[in-house]
Amino acid sequence: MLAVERLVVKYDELTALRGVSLTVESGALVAMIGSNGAGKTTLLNAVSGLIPTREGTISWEGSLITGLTPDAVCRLGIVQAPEGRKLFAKMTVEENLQMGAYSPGPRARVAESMKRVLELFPRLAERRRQTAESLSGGEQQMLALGRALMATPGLLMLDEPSLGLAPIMAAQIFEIIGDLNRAGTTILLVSQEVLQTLSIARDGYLLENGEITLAGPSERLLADQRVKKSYLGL
Amino acid sequence: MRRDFVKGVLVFLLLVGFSAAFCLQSAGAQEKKPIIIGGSLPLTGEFAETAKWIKLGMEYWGQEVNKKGGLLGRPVEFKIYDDESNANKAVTFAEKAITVDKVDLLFGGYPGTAARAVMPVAEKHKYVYVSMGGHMKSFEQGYTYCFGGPPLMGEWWYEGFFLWLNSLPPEQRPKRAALYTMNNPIGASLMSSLYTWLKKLGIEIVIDEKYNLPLPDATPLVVKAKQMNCDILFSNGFFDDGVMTIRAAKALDYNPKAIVQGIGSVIPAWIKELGPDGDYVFSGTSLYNKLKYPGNDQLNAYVKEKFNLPGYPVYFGFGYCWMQVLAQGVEGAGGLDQTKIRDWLKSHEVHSIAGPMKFDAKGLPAPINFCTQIQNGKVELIWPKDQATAEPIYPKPAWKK
Amino acid sequence: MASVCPTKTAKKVVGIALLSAILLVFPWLGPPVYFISFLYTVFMFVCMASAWNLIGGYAGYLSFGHAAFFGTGAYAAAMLTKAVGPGTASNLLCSIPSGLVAAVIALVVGYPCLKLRGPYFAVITLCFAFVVQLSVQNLGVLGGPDGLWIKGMDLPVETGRSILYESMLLLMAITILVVERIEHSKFGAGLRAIKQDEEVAQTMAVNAPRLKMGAFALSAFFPGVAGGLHASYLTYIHPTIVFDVNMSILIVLMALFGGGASWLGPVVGAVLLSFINELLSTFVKAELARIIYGSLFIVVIIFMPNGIMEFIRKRKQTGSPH
Amino acid sequence: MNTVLLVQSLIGGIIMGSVYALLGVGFSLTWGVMRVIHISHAAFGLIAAFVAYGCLQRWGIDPIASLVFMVPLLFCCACFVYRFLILPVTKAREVIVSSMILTFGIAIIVENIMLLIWGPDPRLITTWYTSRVFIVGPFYFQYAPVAGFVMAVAGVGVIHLFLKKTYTGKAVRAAWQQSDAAQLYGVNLTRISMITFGLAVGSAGAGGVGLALLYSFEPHAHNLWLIYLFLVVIVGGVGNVLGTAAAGVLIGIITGLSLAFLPYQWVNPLTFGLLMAVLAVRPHGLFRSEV
Repeated sequence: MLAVERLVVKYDELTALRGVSLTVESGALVAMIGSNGAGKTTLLNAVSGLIPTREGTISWEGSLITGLTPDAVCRLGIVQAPEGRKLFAKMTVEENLQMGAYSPGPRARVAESMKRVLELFPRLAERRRQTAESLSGGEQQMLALGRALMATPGLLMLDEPSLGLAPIMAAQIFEIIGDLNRAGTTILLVSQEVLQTLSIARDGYLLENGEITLAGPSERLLADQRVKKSYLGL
Repeated sequence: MRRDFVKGVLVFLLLVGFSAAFCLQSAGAQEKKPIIIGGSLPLTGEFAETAKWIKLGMEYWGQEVNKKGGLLGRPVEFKIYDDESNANKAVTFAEKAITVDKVDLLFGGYPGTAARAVMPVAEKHKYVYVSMGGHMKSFEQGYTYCFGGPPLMGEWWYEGFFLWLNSLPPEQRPKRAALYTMNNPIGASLMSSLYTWLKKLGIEIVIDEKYNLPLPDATPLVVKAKQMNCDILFSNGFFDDGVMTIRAAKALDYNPKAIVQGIGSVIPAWIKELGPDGDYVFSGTSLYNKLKYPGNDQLNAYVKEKFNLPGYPVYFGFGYCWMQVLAQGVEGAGGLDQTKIRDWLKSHEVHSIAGPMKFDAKGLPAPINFCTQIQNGKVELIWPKDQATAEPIYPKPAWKK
Repeated sequence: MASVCPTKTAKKVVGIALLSAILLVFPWLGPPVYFISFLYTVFMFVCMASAWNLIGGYAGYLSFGHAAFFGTGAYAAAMLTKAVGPGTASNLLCSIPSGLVAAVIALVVGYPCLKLRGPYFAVITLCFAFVVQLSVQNLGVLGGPDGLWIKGMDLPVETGRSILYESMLLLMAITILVVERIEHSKFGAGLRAIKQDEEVAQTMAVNAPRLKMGAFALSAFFPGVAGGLHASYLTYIHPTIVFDVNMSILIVLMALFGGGASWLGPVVGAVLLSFINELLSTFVKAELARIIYGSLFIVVIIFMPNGIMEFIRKRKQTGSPH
Repeated sequence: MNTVLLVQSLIGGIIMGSVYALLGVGFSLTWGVMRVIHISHAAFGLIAAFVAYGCLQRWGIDPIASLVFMVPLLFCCACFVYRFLILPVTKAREVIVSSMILTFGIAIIVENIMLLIWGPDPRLITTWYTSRVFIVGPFYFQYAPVAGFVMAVAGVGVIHLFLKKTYTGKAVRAAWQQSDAAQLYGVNLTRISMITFGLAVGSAGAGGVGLALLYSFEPHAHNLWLIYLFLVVIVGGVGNVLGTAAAGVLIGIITGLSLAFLPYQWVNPLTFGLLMAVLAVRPHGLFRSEV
């Protein structure tokens, strides 16, 4: 279980998160919605240890992980598939997947995971020897997901997995995410695609201006007037 | 910003003040104190290897003089700056020695380009400057305080070799010459004597090439010389390119009758590093450790004991000899008046480990024409005949494989 | 910065006036010639580091070939004086067209070279300096491997050195003034924009190629003039002396050592490094002096990664928060 | 046309270029992966050359064999240098600039320590195979340079395979292409940088010994090596291992050709001029960076 309490993050003098608290229960699929610049990516990066925090705590399975380096966080099983995919562009699909399993734990099971991921994404299997930069947008997103799965995550944090994808492609990705969760992976999903996100998630948080302004089951978020107005355009 | 500026100014003034204080301190030299001999040598950087020997030679001279009661009854002391192999610095340090340290005497620097740059400074400040000079051109600038005692004169470098070659019956002389010369003042100054002598001896110049340092690869040079059947190879370079040429010649089994190497073969590293491959190479010199002039044996004994070398390296001798010449000028003039020293040197014969020298208006002695050949890992003098320590080995034996 | 406190301005003016006065009269107070010569070389390096900063510090184009412009200036001056007829005045005046020659050459090579970015630019300028040095060494017209002797300035040592000192001081003052003006002008802002992000600068209506060319030519002009003066100072020039790679590198180090962000950085860097190096050579054994000199760079960079002036500024900001 | 001369020149040039490439590969990696322009790279190579010389003189250990302990030694040395000198600097705003000044300082120190230990005299490595040749048709191949060439090929090959085949090598590439993502998947940047730097300096040792088989050397020789290093790396594309190798061969070919056809005094200006032209036409080197 991931628990974030009153987390504050600042870039120089700019405050990005002002005391954010949230929990992701084991086995859950939690959605985090909000507009551009609300601090969603900052939150994930803070959890991953990429950026330093000012105040508050982050704990995982009961132990404090605030201040750990990204590689240490990754070794605990908290895996982020970052925004913009951030693939290793000049490495092949296969190498990208291998890099996903870089930590000692997953590395021991690399062959097994590889088989599983390639079954999940047959397109990647076809393009194993191509460089990541030569893939199409959808394929790249699959690769990003696949790479994250290679790390056999205890918690998978997905940052805008459908960004820049055609609607059909996006729908497919969301479907896969739902399947993954049903298969047992705990997921924290960050997205601006509010409707699709909330439709597969059980719980959700609304992040606005660095603060959680709404939290609860997905249905309640979907029913909320503010969400309807600002994020669903209804 | 503003405070930065003020601080900058303060720091600057502070530094000026500091150095002024140092200057006053060092300028307070008085009588009965040692005679200070100052200047700069490239103790670090590209030319450090040669400067090291010059410095040791000078210091040995100082040691000797002090043992005998000093110069004019005063001990001598060196103040040597490191110019980092940078001629610009050599110039400022010469001025520093003259005007701040107010040295009594200036010593000669190295290499030729630095000497060329320092000579006008010495001249302007009216300080006697005994050094290797910067070849003939530097002595043709009308300087009156500069002496080559002995000079390192590219124009004379091969004189001895050619005189010896001239003594051979014409049919034994080589017929076709390959000239490979580094493109710098030393290389350039070698050329005129090469052209005149080769023409005089009827040797055809088949290849005449200059290269800029560093030489990337010597193989093509040797291939060309071999293909053109050149039976004498002039490798007019420093150590680095010199050893490359020799090694390529051995590898390609190129056996000219004679290999003449410019400057590289006169340093001890040639024999030490190249071993038997360095044998039979001819070179010129203006100083040699087995010359039959007084002082050489003593120097050799010192070097043997101290550095375990068979004879003193030529630059060790240079450092020693320049000081010897300068000291005779001082003693002859009976004081440290630079102009008197100059006039004495111009009008009297000096005796040094390089033999007797009488300087002309340019500050040069009569042309020196020693020729050396390396035989069995030793530098032997083969010309002039009366000084020779060994018979030349000619033609060069084939490479030992 | 906008509201200038009057007392501070006054202080600044007095400071500059005082410093200039001291520097101006210094050689005529009869100090040992060496001090005149040494300060002359300090001025020379201040001038070159400041000029270099135009392209290297503001625009972020690290040129490692500025000795090429210095050497070009020296050779141009040598040839010009030979043509015009040597003499004190003509020797000094010839340094100005020599600077122009250097600037023109900078324009010619700058056109292709300035299209390169970052380290690529550094390397191409380094190559350029080599090509020039080696070519001059190969060209008989320019004295070839023998170098050139420069006649003229038949003055007593002190007078000759003092005149060169004053000329170099003047050149340094002009250089600093020009660089300072540029720093606070649109030109300077444009150059800094280029350093930040050239693409963004382009979209903000900054004519990057033209600005860069201008800065490069100017940054070559002053070293060219300095080289012209230096030819008269040395009276013997040789490609290995005036096109020395180490000089190119030293200029860069001086500017960055002081901090390339403002005009003061290179000045402070050049002055400090010159003095430190001189003191080290005087008081410490050769190799050890070099080792200390090397350590100096390490210490400065670890503790003041963006140069001395930046460090002082930061300290001041945190020290006095108002 | 004089074929023998041409081929012989090309052989020499290519050997020279490839050994410079071996020295350059590590330089290229530190630059590409860590954004550190390591000015003292060649100086470390020179240390290896001096140590190899010493081992040969004292114990008769072949210079190439001495790499067995020299490379690990340099690796450890480099790790220290990285941890205590380079790492603090990587936090600077302009890493390239500050690393350059820093390592320039290191180069001065290393050079003068060598001067203190070994003195300024030039050294020349002489082994049993020096000046030995094998002859193929009209062409001569000298053992020592060929050994340098083989070493260069092997060295570049090993580094290439390391980067392509091992997990650590892939991490090096990943960290360079996408340092954030690499960290997110468990790559410890500091550790990877240290390994890269150590490896680079270790390979510099091999390169230094390779050059010592070709040329004589003295404590200041690294300055000259550094210039060629820059050329090889820039032309080859920063961070591109095989590109560096290709650039080395290319520079060798240019040198060889000009030695065969031009007056020698124009060989160096032409080499540098041609490289300028290459850069002007292809601003990022002939080969794109691709690790």
